[in-house]
Formats: sequence, C-alpha cells, structure tokens
Amino acid sequence: MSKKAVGILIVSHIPEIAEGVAELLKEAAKDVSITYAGGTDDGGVGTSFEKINTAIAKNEADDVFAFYDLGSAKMNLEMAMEMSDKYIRLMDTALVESAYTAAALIQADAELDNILKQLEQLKVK
Amino acid sequence: MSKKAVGILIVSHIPEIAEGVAELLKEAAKDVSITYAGGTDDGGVGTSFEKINTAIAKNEADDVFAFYDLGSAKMNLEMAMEMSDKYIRLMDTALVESAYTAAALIQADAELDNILKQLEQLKVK
Amino acid sequence: MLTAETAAAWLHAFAEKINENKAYLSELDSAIGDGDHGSNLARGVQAMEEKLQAGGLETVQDVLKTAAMALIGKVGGASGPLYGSALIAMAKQAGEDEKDVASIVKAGLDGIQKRGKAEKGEKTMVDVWVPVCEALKSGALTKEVIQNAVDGTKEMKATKGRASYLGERSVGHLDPGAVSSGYLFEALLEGGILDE
Amino acid sequence: MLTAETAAAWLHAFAEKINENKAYLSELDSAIGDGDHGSNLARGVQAMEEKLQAGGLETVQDVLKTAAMALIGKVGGASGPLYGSALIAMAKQAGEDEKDVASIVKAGLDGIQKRGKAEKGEKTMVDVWVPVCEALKSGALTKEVIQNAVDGTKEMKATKGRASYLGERSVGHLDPGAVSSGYLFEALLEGGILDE
Ligand SMILES: Nc1ncnc2c1ncn2[C@@H]1O[C@H](COP(=O)(O)OP(=O)(O)O)[C@@H](O)[C@H]1O
Ligand SMILES: Nc1ncnc2c1ncn2[C@@H]1O[C@H](COP(=O)(O)OP(=O)(O)O)[C@@H](O)[C@H]1O
Ligand SMILES: [Mg+2]
Ligand SMILES: [Mg+2]
Ligand SMILES: [Mg+2]
Ligand SMILES: [Mg+2]
Repeated sequence: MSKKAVGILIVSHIPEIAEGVAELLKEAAKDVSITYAGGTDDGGVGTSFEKINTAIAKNEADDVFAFYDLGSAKMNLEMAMEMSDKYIRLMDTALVESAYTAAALIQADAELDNILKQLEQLKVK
Repeated sequence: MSKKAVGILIVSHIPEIAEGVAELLKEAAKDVSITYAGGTDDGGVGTSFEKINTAIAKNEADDVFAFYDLGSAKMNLEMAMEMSDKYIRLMDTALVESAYTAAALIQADAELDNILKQLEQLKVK
Repeated sequence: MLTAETAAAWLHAFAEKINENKAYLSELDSAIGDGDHGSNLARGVQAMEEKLQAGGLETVQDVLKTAAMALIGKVGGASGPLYGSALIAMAKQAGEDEKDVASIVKAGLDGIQKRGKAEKGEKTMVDVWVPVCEALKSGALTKEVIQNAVDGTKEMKATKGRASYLGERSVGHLDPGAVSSGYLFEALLEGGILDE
Repeated sequence: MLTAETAAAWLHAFAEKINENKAYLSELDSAIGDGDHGSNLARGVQAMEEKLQAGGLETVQDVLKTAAMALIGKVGGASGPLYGSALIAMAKQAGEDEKDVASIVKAGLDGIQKRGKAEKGEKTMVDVWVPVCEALKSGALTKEVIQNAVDGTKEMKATKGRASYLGERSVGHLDPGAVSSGYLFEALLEGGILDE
C-alpha cells in the first residue's frame, strides 16, 4: 500500500482544532495526505458542508479515513460523503487519538486491516 | 455542587488544539473554569511542565478534570500534579469527546459520580 | 393548495418566525446544548430568503430544493443537515405529486431520520415531525397538535444530538429543534396551504 | 569517583554526545515516532549546561537535581519527564550516599519506571537502564554491555511510548531513547567515574 493511497480527513467545529490535529499528525506522518475542515463558512463555531467538500477534494488519496469531533459534524460529513466519488471511511472513534493512530500506521505502511482493527478499539461514539 | 467547584484542564502537544478544545467546551459550559496548556515553552510541538503548572494554578476550581492528547503529555501532567495542592483527576479518555462531556455535565450541575461514570465509557488510553 | 408561490410564502413565514424568535431558540439551546440554534437557523433562513427572492423557481420542487441547499450551506449546526435533508426529500416527493402535502412532509420526516437516526421520544425535532405527519394524514393538523408535540419534548430525556451528553439533566427543558420545527408547521397552517 | 565535579563532567560529556548526534537521534525517532528526540534533548541539555555552568553546586545531589530541573523544563517530549524523573531520583539517592554509583543509577531506573510504567522488553530507554544497572552492580559495565543493550531494542516490538502506535511495524528500528541513554552511560564510562 502506498502512503499516498490512503488519506486522512479531520472535521471539527473549531478551525484551530482541525488545523492543530492535522499538525499533530504531520509530526508522525509526513508523507500522508492529511486535509481538514474546521468551523463554519465564516469561521465561526460549527461545520461547513462546503469546507468539508473542499477538504475531501484536496485530499490526494481516494480512500480516506474521516474523523470528526461531535455528532453535528458527522451529519455534514455524511452529506459530503454522499456527494463524493471517493471512498470515505467515517470513523466513530476518538478524534485526536484515532486520527494519530491511523496517521502513524499509514506512514509505517501498515496493512489496512491492521489499521481498522486498531481503530476499532478507539470507538467512543 | 457549584459550577465553579470542578474545573477542566486541557493539555495538548499543539497550542491550537489546547485552545480550540477549550473554545469548543465553552460553547456548552460558559460558567465552568476551563484552562489549557498547549505546546512547549517556546510554542513548538510538545508539552511544557511550566505551562501545565500555570494552567493548573489559573483554574478557579480545586478539583480539576485533566485531559491530554498523547502519552508524553500525560507524563508532564503527572509531574505537575505531584507538585500541586489541587485534586487533579487525570483522565485516560478521548481528549475532545470526554472533555466536552465533562464540561456539559458540570455546567448542568450533574453529580460527580454521574460524570465519572459517563467518562469511564470514553476510556481509550 | 401547495404551489411554488404558497411554498415560497410558507418558507418566508417560517423565516420570519425564526428571526423573531432567534434569541429564544438560542436560549433554549443554551440550557441543553451550545446556545446557537437561533443564530444557526437565522443565518440559514437569511441565505434561504436571498435564494428564494432571486426568483425563477417554477415548481414546488424547485422552491424546496433551493431552500434545502441554502440551509445545508449556511446553518453550521446539526439542524443544517437535518432541515436540509428534510427539504431535499420533500422536494423529491413534490416532484412526484406536488399537491399531496401529507406525503411531502412525511418524506421530510424520513429524510430527517435517515440523516439523524433519531426515533420518536429521543427529544429532537422528530418528536414534532411524527405527530404532525400523523395529523396531516388524517387531515387534522391544528395549532394544538403542534403545540402539544413541542411541549411534549420537555419531559423527555435526550438520547440523540448534543443534549444527549446531559442524560437525565436534559429533562425539564424544551428541545430547541422541536420548537423551530413547530414554527415551520405553524407557518404551514397559517399559510392556508392545507385549506381546500 | 563520583563527586560534584565528575558528575558535572559526566553530564557535560552526555550533552556533547547529544549535540553531536542530534540529527541521528531525530532520524531514529522519525522512523517510529515523531522525529524530535534529538532536538528535544538538544534543547534540554543546552538548558542543563547553562545551569550547570552557573556554578555554586557543591554536592552530587545538587548537580543531578539542577540537571533534572533543566531537562524537565525544556525537553517538551516524553524523554523530558523520564530523564527528569531519573535525575531527581538519582539526586535523592546521592543524598544518601554519593559514592555508590550503582545505587544511584538504580534509583534513576526506578524513577523512569515510576514515571513511564515501562518494563524490560517494551522497546524503551528502560531496556538500556536495566542491563546497565545490573552490570554496575557487579562492577562489570563496559561499552559492549551498553552497545548490546541499545542494539537489543532493534528487534523489540514497542508497547510503550509513541512507537507503540505502530505495533509490529516498530520492529526493526532502534529505540531513540535507548540510544540516547546509551550515550549517557558511555559518558559515565569515559569520565573515569567508575575507576577505583
Ligand atoms: N440526530 C438527530 N436527529 C434529529 N434531530 C436532531 C439530531 N441531533 C440534533 N437534532 C436537533 O437539532 C437541534 C439542535 O440544532 P443546532 O443547535 O442548530 O445544532 P448543534 O447541536 O450542532 O449546535 C436539536 O434541538 C434537535 O432538535
Ligand atoms: N513510558 C515510557 N517509559 C520509558 N521510556 C519511554 C516511555 N515512553 C517513551 N519513552 C522513551 O522516550 C523516547 C522518545 O522520546 P521523545 O521523542 O523525546 O518523546 P516524544 O515521544 O514525546 O516525542 C522513546 O524512544 C523511549 O525510549
Ligand atoms: Mg446548538
Ligand atoms: Mg452548534
Ligand atoms: Mg519524539
Ligand atoms: Mg515529541
């Protein structure tokens, strides 16, 4: 599996969380495509369907793990997923911890099965 | 239980995550004392013993739930805890999700037992 | 009768109610959520009004779909994808039969449930949409039916959405999304769309 | 013999090795962590050197404690509280008997394990400290003992620290903290502290 085959998408209600999580992941996964969408269209607290669409499109991978903070982010993510051609794996797992785990494993060329198994243990939603 | 009796501390390797999580929580818990420490002393990626000490001291509560992102933050947190007079509850739970849960429950005057029980389900570390 | 004009008027009346009650809706959301339901919807209906006023919408389906896109794009909270999914589903059903309001609203409810997975009794807007759908089907929708449905959320314990974080602590508060859905159906009644 | 002077010289030699191998340590950490172990420790030992050079440290305990505080304050990664806890515990033990190097280093190991909860075989610095403590006790610490301990981490699977996220994928790489701990003990050997 190439490091660029599987990407990561971070969706948060807060722009700083989305960007900060991407930064945290980059430390351990410099070759993985990590994109993010945080806040509403005008930078307020919430999520933006448009920003999520853009972050999906900008991700270099066609197979993308998507992580989010709270349930309303999930609903916007699902709408965006339905409109995308990419294969988006919506993860109901601990945002920061599971995104970090996925990033580190993709960077280390771990098998997809192995990644999924590890993430399963981080399900909290 | 007064809303000011129990506080929340957020520790992250990334300044933006720490600040962003505090902002997310404030939306649902405007009366709860929420302090945070993110990044190293010079604003880099990592955690700072000093910043954690300061964030503990600045918290208005003497009973504080502490949430962190990755294990090295935990070790710095533990050192700071050992030097503080406050009662710090170090939570090995999903950072964003459990801090949000705790904040919302403290704001709603939930019982401490109830909060602890809910957080238990979010243990991922 | 539901037509492109009355549908637009209905949504316009809904927007007015949202704007009038913006502070109240956010206040309700402060108690069991994050205090933004009023401002979320106000932002959404403003975008919706702009699109609807731009004109050129000839069918009920066009009107509902245009409203959906505006809400999805602008609301920012859970109510965005929820009302958005409702309106998309309603638009689709209106494409089948634009006169059958009961079926259109029922399609909206299905859209909300597909998106949010909430059942009756979970203290969400679904608790207004379900009884309204039933009443529409039997031709018996009244202000009282709506009001009772909204008030009924007060004693429920939230198990979906942000309020579910509070568990038992959510009891005793109206659900903000139920209240805003109440406005949607009051606007429907007041618009005379259901009159023969 | 361990004295305030030789302890400071030891730590100074450690700092030099860290600075010389900063890029290498970070490179090792890139493979199974976040690539900052070299820069973390370089930042830490720089602060340590400044404090130690300020002088006024009359006992081994003073030297070790001063070094501890500098590392705790500046490292920023897991190795900060770990080396910091080691040095604090070593300082305390030096307060009991500043000549007994084996007991002092053993106290350091206990400090690391109290802080990080790692046992032998988990691919951490503990895998260097444990055999070094054993060798010190029997008076048989050599460069080879240290090198073997460091190399031994290569085939281990990490179950503590950041590398544990990688599971099986961590096998085949040296542990960066084991390598830096190796430098600490090489500096101890080279400083002649253990000579009669
Ligand atoms: N899963 C769901 N199913 C149905 N309705 C929901 C669901 N989640 C939330 N809601 C509704 O959304 C309302 C909150 O909307 P809003 O405040 O705009 O979103 P957010 O919670 O993201 O801030 C709730 O009062 C509830 O009626
Ligand atoms: N729980 C632990 N117990 C002992 N040593 C540990 C533990 N966690 C990490 N380490 C050591 O710390 C080293 C990493 O240090 P560093 O890169 O500075 O920290 P970080 O992982 O926070 O970036 C590892 O190579 C390992 O030797
Ligand atoms: Mg809200
Ligand atoms: Mg909101
Ligand atoms: Mg590191
Ligand atoms: Mg680090």
